[in-house]
Amino acid sequence: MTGGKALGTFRSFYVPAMLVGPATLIVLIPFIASLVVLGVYSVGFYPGGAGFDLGVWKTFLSDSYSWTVIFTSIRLAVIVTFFCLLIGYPVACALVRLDSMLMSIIAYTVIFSPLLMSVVVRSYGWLLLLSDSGFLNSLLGAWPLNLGPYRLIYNEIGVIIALVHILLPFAVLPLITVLLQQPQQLREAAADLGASPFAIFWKVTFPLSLPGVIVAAEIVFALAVSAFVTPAVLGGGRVLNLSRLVYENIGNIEWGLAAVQALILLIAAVGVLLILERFNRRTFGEKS
Amino acid sequence: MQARAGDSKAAVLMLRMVLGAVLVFMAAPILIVVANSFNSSQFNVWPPAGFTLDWYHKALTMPQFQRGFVNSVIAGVLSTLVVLAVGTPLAYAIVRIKFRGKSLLQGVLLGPLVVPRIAMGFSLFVLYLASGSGLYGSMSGIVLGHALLMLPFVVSVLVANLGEVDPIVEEAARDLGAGAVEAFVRVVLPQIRPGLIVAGLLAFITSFDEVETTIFLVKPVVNTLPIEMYLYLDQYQDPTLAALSTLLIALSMLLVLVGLMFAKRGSLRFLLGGRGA
Amino acid sequence: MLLTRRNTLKAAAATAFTLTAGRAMAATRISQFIWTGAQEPVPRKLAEAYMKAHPDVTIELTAGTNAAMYPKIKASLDISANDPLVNFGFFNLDASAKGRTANVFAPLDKTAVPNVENILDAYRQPDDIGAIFCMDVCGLVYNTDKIKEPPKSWNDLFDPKYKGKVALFDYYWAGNGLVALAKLNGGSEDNIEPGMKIYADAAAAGQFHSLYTSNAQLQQLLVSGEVWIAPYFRGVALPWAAGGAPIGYSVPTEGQVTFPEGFQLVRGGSAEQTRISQEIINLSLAPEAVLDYCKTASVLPLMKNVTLPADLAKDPAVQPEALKSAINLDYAKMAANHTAWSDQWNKRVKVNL
Amino acid sequence: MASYETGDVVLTAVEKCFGDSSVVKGIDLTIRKGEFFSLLGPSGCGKTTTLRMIAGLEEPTSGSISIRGERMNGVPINKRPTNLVFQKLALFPHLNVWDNVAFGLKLKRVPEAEIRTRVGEMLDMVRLSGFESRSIASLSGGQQQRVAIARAVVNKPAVLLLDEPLGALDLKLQTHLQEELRRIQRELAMTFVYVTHNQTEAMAMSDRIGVMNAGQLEQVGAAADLYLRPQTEFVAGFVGQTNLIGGKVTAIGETTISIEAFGLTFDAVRRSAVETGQAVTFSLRPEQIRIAQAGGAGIQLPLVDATFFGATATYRLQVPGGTIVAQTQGDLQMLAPGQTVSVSWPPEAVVLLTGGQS
Repeated sequence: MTGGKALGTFRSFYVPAMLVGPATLIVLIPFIASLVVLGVYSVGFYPGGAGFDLGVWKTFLSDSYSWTVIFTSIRLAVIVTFFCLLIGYPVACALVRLDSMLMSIIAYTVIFSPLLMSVVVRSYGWLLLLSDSGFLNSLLGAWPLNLGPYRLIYNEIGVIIALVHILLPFAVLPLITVLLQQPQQLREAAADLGASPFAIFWKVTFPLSLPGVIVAAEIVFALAVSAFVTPAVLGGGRVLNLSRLVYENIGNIEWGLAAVQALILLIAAVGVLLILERFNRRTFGEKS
Repeated sequence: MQARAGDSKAAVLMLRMVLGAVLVFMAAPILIVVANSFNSSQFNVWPPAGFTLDWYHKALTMPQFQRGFVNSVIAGVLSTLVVLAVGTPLAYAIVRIKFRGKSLLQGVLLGPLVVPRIAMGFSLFVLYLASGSGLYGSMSGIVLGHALLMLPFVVSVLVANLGEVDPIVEEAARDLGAGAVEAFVRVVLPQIRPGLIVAGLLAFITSFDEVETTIFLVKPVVNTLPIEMYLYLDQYQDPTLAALSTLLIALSMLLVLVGLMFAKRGSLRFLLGGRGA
Repeated sequence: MLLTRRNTLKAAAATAFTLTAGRAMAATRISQFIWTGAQEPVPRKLAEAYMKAHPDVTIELTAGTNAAMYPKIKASLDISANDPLVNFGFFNLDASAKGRTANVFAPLDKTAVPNVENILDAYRQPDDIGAIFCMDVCGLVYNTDKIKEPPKSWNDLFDPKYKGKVALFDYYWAGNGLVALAKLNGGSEDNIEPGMKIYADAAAAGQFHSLYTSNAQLQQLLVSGEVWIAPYFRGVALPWAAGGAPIGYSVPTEGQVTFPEGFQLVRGGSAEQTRISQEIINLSLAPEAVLDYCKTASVLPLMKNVTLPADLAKDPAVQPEALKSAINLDYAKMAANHTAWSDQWNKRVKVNL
Repeated sequence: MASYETGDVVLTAVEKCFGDSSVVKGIDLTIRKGEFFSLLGPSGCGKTTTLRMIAGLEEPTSGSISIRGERMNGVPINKRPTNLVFQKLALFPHLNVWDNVAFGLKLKRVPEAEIRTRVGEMLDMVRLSGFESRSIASLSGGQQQRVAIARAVVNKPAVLLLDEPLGALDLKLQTHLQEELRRIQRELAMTFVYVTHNQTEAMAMSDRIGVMNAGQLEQVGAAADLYLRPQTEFVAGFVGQTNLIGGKVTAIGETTISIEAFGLTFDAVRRSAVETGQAVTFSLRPEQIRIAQAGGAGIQLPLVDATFFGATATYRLQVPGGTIVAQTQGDLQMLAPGQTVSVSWPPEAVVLLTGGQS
């Protein structure tokens, strides 16, 4: 009875309108308008276009190659999301346990530094590291290992490595937030009740952090599924995703096709995100 | 390491090892770029052929990089301010108020994250021209475009933070005589400061690294630094950009250090883990 | 001046104002599109000289690539036919052909641009839509450490001894040899199949290391020794070699692929803009300007009145026989087929890599 | 309508609905100036909602609320002469003790010097001098509680509203703070409206208590009134322990009436109009029942069980179709279950319940 209805008196039309209005006006309306542009372009309404025509949609969707690309985009994003969470979770756990200021600064700076480096330059860092004659392979190839060289780049592996690298900070951030919010007493209580550290993690820490895991998954997935530069530079032509096709078709002045592909990417990604969101709600109840 | 309740020694040791390995992974491509920035070969020969500071000289003296840097700072600061100014009330409405169309709004908010940036750039370009607004090739146009791309991040960070602020403290402030806005400013804003800092940093960095959308929106006078870097790389492949990136990283670290010196210890402990009590 | 917060804000506001309101200020504003990098200095020099001589004219130079700029120009003309993004600029024959079909470019007036008369007849454009005054050529670029004997034929790309050591440019038909190979094997711009089959089979056999999409990527691949050989432009490879990279350029015996480039006048400008644009194009076509440009950009002049300097004249790539046997592509047909080819390329070459 | 003389806080036909559910179903209440008034009731009875309506956190669906003669409907929370001590305290975590307490005064643009004296005095009063610059998180529960009280009281509101502020504290601390609250209220002669579900707490502190049940105000009165003369079954049951007995009026005398229940006759003082044969419910407090060895005065009833608590003892007595509970001072000889005892009570102890629909 307390709390949620705090502003009951002000729950009129005007308050939400005033709060949501500015963002809607200068950000969401342009965004929706640009979706409308994509929408009308995709059905043939653009200067020099043929007028209403669903042909582009039909052709694209009836081509098995299109589906290969759609699935590649989603599969790639799912794999990247999986690894970001797999790595990001223990990293976030370790980060919230750092008590030295100096170590904290170093760790946070290193983890967030990829964001400070232009994507193009960063990709070249990976080329130098992972190519057949690069740093890593020359290390592996040296005595006494004499291994390899392994093909770590110009294929999906390279793209996944580089995407995990750049998207990891986006996974770590929400995870740290939820881990910090967990009341210490809960774990103390569990320990008091005789739970082993392993049991505490699986029965208390992890379930409580799931909302953060899902937010992390959503952000990483969204960014990975629409990634463009990294797959283009490190994929060596082997990683075909929708973003790449959109880029090509804008270059080819195939506005309709580019718009169709952009919208399909949007629909596919929003579909996956809604599934995540539904899962989020079912597990944790309707939020606010 | 600060042990938390229910930690076992083995687990803490393992976490430390994972963190160490991940730090190496995160730093590796960056260190190699930094090392390459001193490479005297103009062809990225690895291992480096010799030591030189020429690329730094070049990076610092090329007029397009200087102008691009200024433009990027202006675009980054303005778009960050805009997105925080409109994103904070939006996040507040999502967390605290029930209104019609809220779930639709939340759905739309995910959009700018997943529409390919290229497509976003193209359709904004069409909009800017078709609306006759003069936004194309203007700083306002870039700021608007960047604000659009950042809004989902900013709102999701702020929603998470606002969710942590007990609405009852706002009632308390109102009860003590504060108006609705005053209560928000005096009680809620100070409590979400870490969120505002994180959201602002993410937004600024997004703007500072944006190429795919921006390239459709710029004219030369407003070219941002990443655009200039992109154009440079198309023609030249020497380590100038490695030097420029190293400078940018050094600059941001400097800013972080300055921030550390001026920030209150308490607020930082919140950001850096282990809630300060 | 004290740098107070108020002042900073004022300055920022002023900047924003001039940036948005700037377009209406000067008497005549010309927007010229140029290529980035080595192609930049000469047009910049010419533009500055022109503005000095004509203080009422402002030339705004936009540097970029055809790939990024052409779609914007086309889209802007579609939206507002009388307010083109650029008034004139530098385009390759590929973009020129696309623009000609899409009615993006306007013919040059011979009386306003008398220097077009000096363009080699073979490269003079019908209706003078564009002044294609220079060209790059495309041959085989290779790592000189790994390949001691310069490659001789386009077919070397498919030599089993280079298996996994060959890279190709993604989609760039002139640059990746696809059309050239089709022509050499009985195909044409109308029948790409003979070339496409060779590429598809080679891709399936693991001949190709990767596809690249920028100069920088190719350079990285070649310098690191990861890739030994690739089809690409002479004008790009020579500066690398000159800078000390272990990279060589070789002329295939079957002939290099020509890649002509030059100016195009974009439709929709005002009469005054058109007049000034043509005046600048004409100045740029003067022999010394052309030679200057060709030297800085490592391309070959296509002008009757320009003679090559002695050092360049010795280059095997520009010998009369080499130019005679050069493979000339029909860029108009290539532009028309581009989307269909991309589709084939994706489905038969890329998925098999 | 309501004037400054008649009451500090006047509620007239106040109703509150959330959607379809009606939480407060028409309350008329006058709270006097300077009194310590408690709203008592089980959780979910609408007492907190009523308090929040007085504070301005909720608007009544219908009816009016006035404070010191001024109608409060539509007046936003920050413009009302009330301050609220929240159940969950709602202290500002980003401010220290001093800034928490000074918050309201700063908002009212009270001069700095005055803020200093008033906050200083207030911290003295709640015995938190020396804690000024401590962070909220570093205080104990009781200390936080006192900050919350100080933060509200320092503004000298006409009415101080308290929403179960002591609920989360341990018993000893509760008792201590109850005394402090009472002391503060007397010292400042301020009107307190206190919401609680704890009848002992309400009885210990309040001048008057309003008992609420299911959205309605069942009875208003001093603690003794409610205890000795409950008007409804709910009040009788909620305020102290009692035997609630249903019966029928068999005879009406001049000053007494007789009621038959369990085949026994209970005499009661005649206070309200009843008719012979009318079905009634009455309350008989356990401690008013006298028990003696069998054969003494009163009716003879078998003892079902006995529990000794030291100072007191509780007995359950068999009546036809049920049991009644009696409580005595624990100075009796052993009475063993199974034994028959003499049971009696004064007629004043039988309180006929007249109010309420139940």
